[in-house]
Amino acid sequence: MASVTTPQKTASGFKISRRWLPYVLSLPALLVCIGILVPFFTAVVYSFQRYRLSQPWARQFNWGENYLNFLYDPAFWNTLKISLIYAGVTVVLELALGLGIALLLQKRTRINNFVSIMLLMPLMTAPALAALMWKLMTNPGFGILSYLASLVGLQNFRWASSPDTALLTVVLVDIWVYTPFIMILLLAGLRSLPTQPFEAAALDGVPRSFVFFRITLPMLTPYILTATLFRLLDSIQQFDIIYAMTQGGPGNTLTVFQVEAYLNFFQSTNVGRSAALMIILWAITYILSNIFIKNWLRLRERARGEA
Amino acid sequence: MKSLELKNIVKRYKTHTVLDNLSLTVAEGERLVLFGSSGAGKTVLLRMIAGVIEPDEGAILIGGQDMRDVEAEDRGIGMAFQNFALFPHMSAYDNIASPLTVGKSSTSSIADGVGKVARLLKIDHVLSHHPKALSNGQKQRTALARALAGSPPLLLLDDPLRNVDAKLRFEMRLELPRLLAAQGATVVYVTQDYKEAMALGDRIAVMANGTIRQIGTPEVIYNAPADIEIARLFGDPTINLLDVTPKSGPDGIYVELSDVQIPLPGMPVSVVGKPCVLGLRPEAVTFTTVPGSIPVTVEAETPLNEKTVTLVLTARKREILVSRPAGTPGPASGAATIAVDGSAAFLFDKTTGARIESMAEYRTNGEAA
Amino acid sequence: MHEKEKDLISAFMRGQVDRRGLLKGLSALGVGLGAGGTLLNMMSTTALAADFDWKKHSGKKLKLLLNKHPYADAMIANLDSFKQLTGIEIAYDVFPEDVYFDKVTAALSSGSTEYDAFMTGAYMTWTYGPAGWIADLNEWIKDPTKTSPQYAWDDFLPGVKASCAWNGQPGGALGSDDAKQWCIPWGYEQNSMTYNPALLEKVGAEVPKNLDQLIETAGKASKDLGGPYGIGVRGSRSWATIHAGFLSAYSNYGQKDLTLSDDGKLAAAMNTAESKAFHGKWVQMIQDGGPKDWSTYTWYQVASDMGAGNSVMMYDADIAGYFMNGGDNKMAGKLAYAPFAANPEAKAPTPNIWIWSLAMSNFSKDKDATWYFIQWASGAEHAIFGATKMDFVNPVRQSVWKDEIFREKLNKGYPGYVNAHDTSAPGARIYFTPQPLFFDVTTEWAATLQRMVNKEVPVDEGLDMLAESINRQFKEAGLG
Amino acid sequence: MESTSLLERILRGVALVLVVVFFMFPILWIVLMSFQTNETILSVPPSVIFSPTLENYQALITGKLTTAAGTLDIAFMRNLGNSVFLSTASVLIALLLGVPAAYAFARHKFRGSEDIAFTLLSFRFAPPLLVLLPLSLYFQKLGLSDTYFGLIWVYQLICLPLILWIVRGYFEDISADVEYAYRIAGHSWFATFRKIALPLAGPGIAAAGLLAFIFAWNNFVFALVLASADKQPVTVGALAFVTASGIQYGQIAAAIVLSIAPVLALAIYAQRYLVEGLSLGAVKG
Repeated sequence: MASVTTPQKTASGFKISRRWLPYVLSLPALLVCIGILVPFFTAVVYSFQRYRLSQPWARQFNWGENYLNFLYDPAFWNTLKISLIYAGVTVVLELALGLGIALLLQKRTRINNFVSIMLLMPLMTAPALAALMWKLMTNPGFGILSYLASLVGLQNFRWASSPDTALLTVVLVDIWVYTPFIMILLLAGLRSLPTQPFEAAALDGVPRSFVFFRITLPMLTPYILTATLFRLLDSIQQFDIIYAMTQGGPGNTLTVFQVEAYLNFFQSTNVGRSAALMIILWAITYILSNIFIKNWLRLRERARGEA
Repeated sequence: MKSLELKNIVKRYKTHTVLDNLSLTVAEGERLVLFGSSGAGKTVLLRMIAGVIEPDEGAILIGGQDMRDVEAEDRGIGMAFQNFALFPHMSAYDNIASPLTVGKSSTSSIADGVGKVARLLKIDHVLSHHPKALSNGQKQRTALARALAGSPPLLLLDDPLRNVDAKLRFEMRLELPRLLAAQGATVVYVTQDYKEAMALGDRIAVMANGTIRQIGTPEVIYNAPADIEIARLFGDPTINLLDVTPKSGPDGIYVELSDVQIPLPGMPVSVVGKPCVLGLRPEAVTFTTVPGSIPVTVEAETPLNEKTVTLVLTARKREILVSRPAGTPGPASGAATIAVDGSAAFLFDKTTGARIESMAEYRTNGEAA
Repeated sequence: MHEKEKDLISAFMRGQVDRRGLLKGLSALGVGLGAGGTLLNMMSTTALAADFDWKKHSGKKLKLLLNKHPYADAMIANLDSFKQLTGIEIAYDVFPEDVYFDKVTAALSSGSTEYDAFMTGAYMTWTYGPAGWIADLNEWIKDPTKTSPQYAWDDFLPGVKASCAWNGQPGGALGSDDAKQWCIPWGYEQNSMTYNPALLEKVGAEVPKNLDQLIETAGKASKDLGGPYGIGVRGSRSWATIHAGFLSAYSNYGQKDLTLSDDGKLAAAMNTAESKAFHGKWVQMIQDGGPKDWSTYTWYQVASDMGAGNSVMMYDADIAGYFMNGGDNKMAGKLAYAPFAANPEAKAPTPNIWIWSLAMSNFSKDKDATWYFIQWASGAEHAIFGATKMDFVNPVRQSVWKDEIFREKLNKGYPGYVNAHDTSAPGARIYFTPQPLFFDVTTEWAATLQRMVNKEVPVDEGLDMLAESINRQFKEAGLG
Repeated sequence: MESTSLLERILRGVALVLVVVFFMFPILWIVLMSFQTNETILSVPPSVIFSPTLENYQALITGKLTTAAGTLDIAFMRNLGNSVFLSTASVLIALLLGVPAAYAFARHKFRGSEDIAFTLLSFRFAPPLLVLLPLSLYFQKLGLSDTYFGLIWVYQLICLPLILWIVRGYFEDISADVEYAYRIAGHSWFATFRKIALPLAGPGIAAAGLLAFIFAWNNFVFALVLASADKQPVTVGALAFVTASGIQYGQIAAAIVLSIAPVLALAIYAQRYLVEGLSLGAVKG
């Protein structure tokens, strides 16, 4: 008979008390992140100061003044409005489009798999570079899209340079870059759904719209929620695409939070206002992510419970 | 083989107490069955012994040695899981070999060890398969083989037959005692199936709500259940439970069913007038034509393999199950009469649920104490 | 080296022979033009070394932060002679212009000691100076032990030099007596007219002489040509949109961006009746004859269109026109230049200027050595090298503009360029009021302009709103 | 689902073609552009007939850019190298730190573990500019400015929470019993982690790593603010073709193509993990 192990003998030299193990394992990651917390608090302090790099002598705590000023600052309300619109529009459109494409590609055929890999290409393109690409394509002189638009009668379609179409244009780029992200999430979701309910429904001759709304959608909810969370939080912080396309213009059409804060810091060197804007943005994302994650954890628990 | 001793184990999850001051001793080489419905705390207890869950209070001693601060890998335990818990990325061979690869065993000695236990469990032909290519039965055997491979002095089996089909369960129920005997290990076996418990256990510990309600040999558990709950858990079909109030007569204590007196020999006088529950195993009820028996109406008849179970209704619409060996005659419908063996009946206190001991038992137990 | 050649070059160094005479003499001696230039460079290096201890900081290392720009390229091409002269090692980082100033701000605001000197514009020093990030260079310029006698600080174009000096008081006049020299001009741009004679001829128009003519010509060109548009100006949401053609024309009407009251308070001045009239015209010009996506236009788009023959005129940096007339541009060699005074009643053009300058980081670990570099890079020798051998236009030294070879090079390939420059030069300076909120004011101004061009807001109303907003910001910042 | 009419199949086909055109056309166009000279690019109307040239790629790879203002040195290949190095190193370190932490969060519900996990995740959603600017000050004081080390640290802001969150989900989905079984068989927690948990979570870890790599690769502002020119990634490097002497459209296009290529190659190589793993992981996480 094989040896009976004794309490003293261990299989490997690695031995950490069970009580401390989780802390030991997570500590390095925590330390790395805590290093990043310090500048975060510094930023909070800045946001309570009148602080312009170009007027160092005037730097002082003004407490909530930066925030209070926002109340009657139309530029701020415009920023808030445009950020929310941008996030809302992109997420809704990308979700609808992503779901549609995922449904098209649901079957595991060779073509579908190939197409789904191809569709990932935009996601591989850095948003800053994607914006550059679209800028080239929408150039009114040699841009292919402008040319195509002129062929269908839109002679003076001005893309990102007109306030009427600037939002549309950056949203288009955002859709181009990020719809594949949602598509791939939902595709995996669809493909991992159990087949029985669908077979049963097909046998019973249940109408397909009913199947879609009563079976597919509910079962896909955790995936949709995850996709929405990731996209919403990224989208409300959009910077690369908008900054590269229009730098927030034309006019104040696209001065979303990060663009406004960036310009505030780098051009106006108004550190206080820039920090206050960021803190507000952070608060919005924190609240949103909290709501989403709580809901989603609950959903997941339920899914596990059923399984 | 090693003895196992649990002393005053307490485990709480948040406010819920899972194990409540539980103590238990398993002798060297003994096969103890932990029996109870799900949620009774069996699995938690087993994992605690294995060392993957820590008790909040109390001590676990294996071979007399306190297991506090002894990690799972050092406890010298073999364990089979209800869900098999096979390593999905390893072949059956590697699964079984896993307890043997600790330390510096040679490849050939590992192969010997695996081969031996695989032959014992008749899975030597599927050793190269990965778990997903195994049938449920093969998985179960692989899991058992893995638990046995290291020849652990203490074997923990967590309801290993739960997830296999009836036929296989039946086979294994016959085969396991032999296997376990061959191992010569101390065994703690968890199950929810009373037949398994009866077939495999030297002793059975019945658990409910984090405590051990009764511990004893299978015969004791069946023939002298500590309370209604245990009586109901053991036996198929389940025991008939009828509300009664014992009375005292010239021939001693009796209860009435449909105005027929059923004597309960040896019952203490103290039960008279107390609301009680009469426990009648279906085998203790027989169809009879003797006058003065209880008139009933046959509601339904269910032939099982080796017996026939009949549901009858008394005049007061009380349901009673009657069991008779298959092939023996009995009414299939209509009116009939039944007789009850009062000496095989249990009497339970309705308020506490505890079985009321007969005078004889009381005396022996009293002496023992 | 032959004695005769040496003598000749020494004579040049002493100022007895002009450059053309020198090269003529050299070629007579059998030295080719290219070799002559190299020789000249070598000799200048030797000559420079003669009167001043250039080797004082030999062995030290400096690092520069540079914008991707022909000036930087020209300097890098000539770095070897600096090393020879001083023995100082130079390392440099070049960043694309899109992100260059953000990088400068990031480096300086963090107090980075990495860079000793960097390229900047005068406007930026209005932030950097008060923030304490850059050194007042007067300390070195005026110290004969640190500045070579050959440096000739007086040689710099006065308007350009003054535009880089500011006393740090919000609204304080540029180049005042108490001004600090925040940076040394290196190369500069006048905003004037570049045009495409062939296209203009097609339209059948003359080069416009004032804004009204420009509006008409540009509008006509856009309409008639069916492809190329009339006039290229910048339009992105940035200070740069205001600073180029726009402010040059605006100033020509005698308008100001801000006013400074006697008690030192700043107030917006762009909502006067004259200003509103001017804005109206400017907006009309863009609507009738500007590029379709004007509001994304930076100097690159304005210039690219010119070079590709997609626009008839541009009212922007003269040097942008210069570059578009060379290289592999479609219109290379086909462009021409003219001075432009927007106001028919104005006597001369008043181009607002952009000055690429060199500034010294206050965090530099060796400022004296850094000054050696700045001194060399802004010195006459390097300016001549850059202007004649590289595309270092426009030089900021009067002596270079007098250089015959340089003038001839320009006159030959760039018709009207020198004339446009010389005509405009007396009025060329920065017309902005220096103050800490420069970028806030100009960015918002550009945004307002965009809204007017897009007809989101009428000109009058837009300017009133702009002035109101700017005044509020001044109050918030304690300046108004 | 099985009975699809002909009409439906046609409609599906058309929809699929439209989708492919919308998402692929820009890439195709940029690839075409990268083989054209500035002159052909700027011709109106745009044309697909041109004689292809390799000079854009040649310029990028040799580092010599010929413009109106003469020949310039460009550091695009260096930018590309930086991107590869920064992204790879950041992801490796994030895996090294994040996977054990994810394991701890998944397996050991210790006091406050949920809160810590959420806080870590919320870093993923913090506006990067918020911390970046004060960070540049601290980096200056700590001597981390303009070091690869400092950059990789900041890149953890992108990589670590992502890996932590996704991989945690994978670990949670491994039955705890499987790990218990291995430990009870006599193996230490570390051996169990190595032999059981890691291989079983493998696809998820690969997917998370891949995703983190993409995000790191696409990053733009971190290096710009914190490092000097010799440490800039391609996203900044591609802007270098906007020069005072004109925009080098052909080279921009070639630069974009070259900067997408490595990630794409990686994605195609690891597509199995990407399509199934990545998406499952994100949901499970």
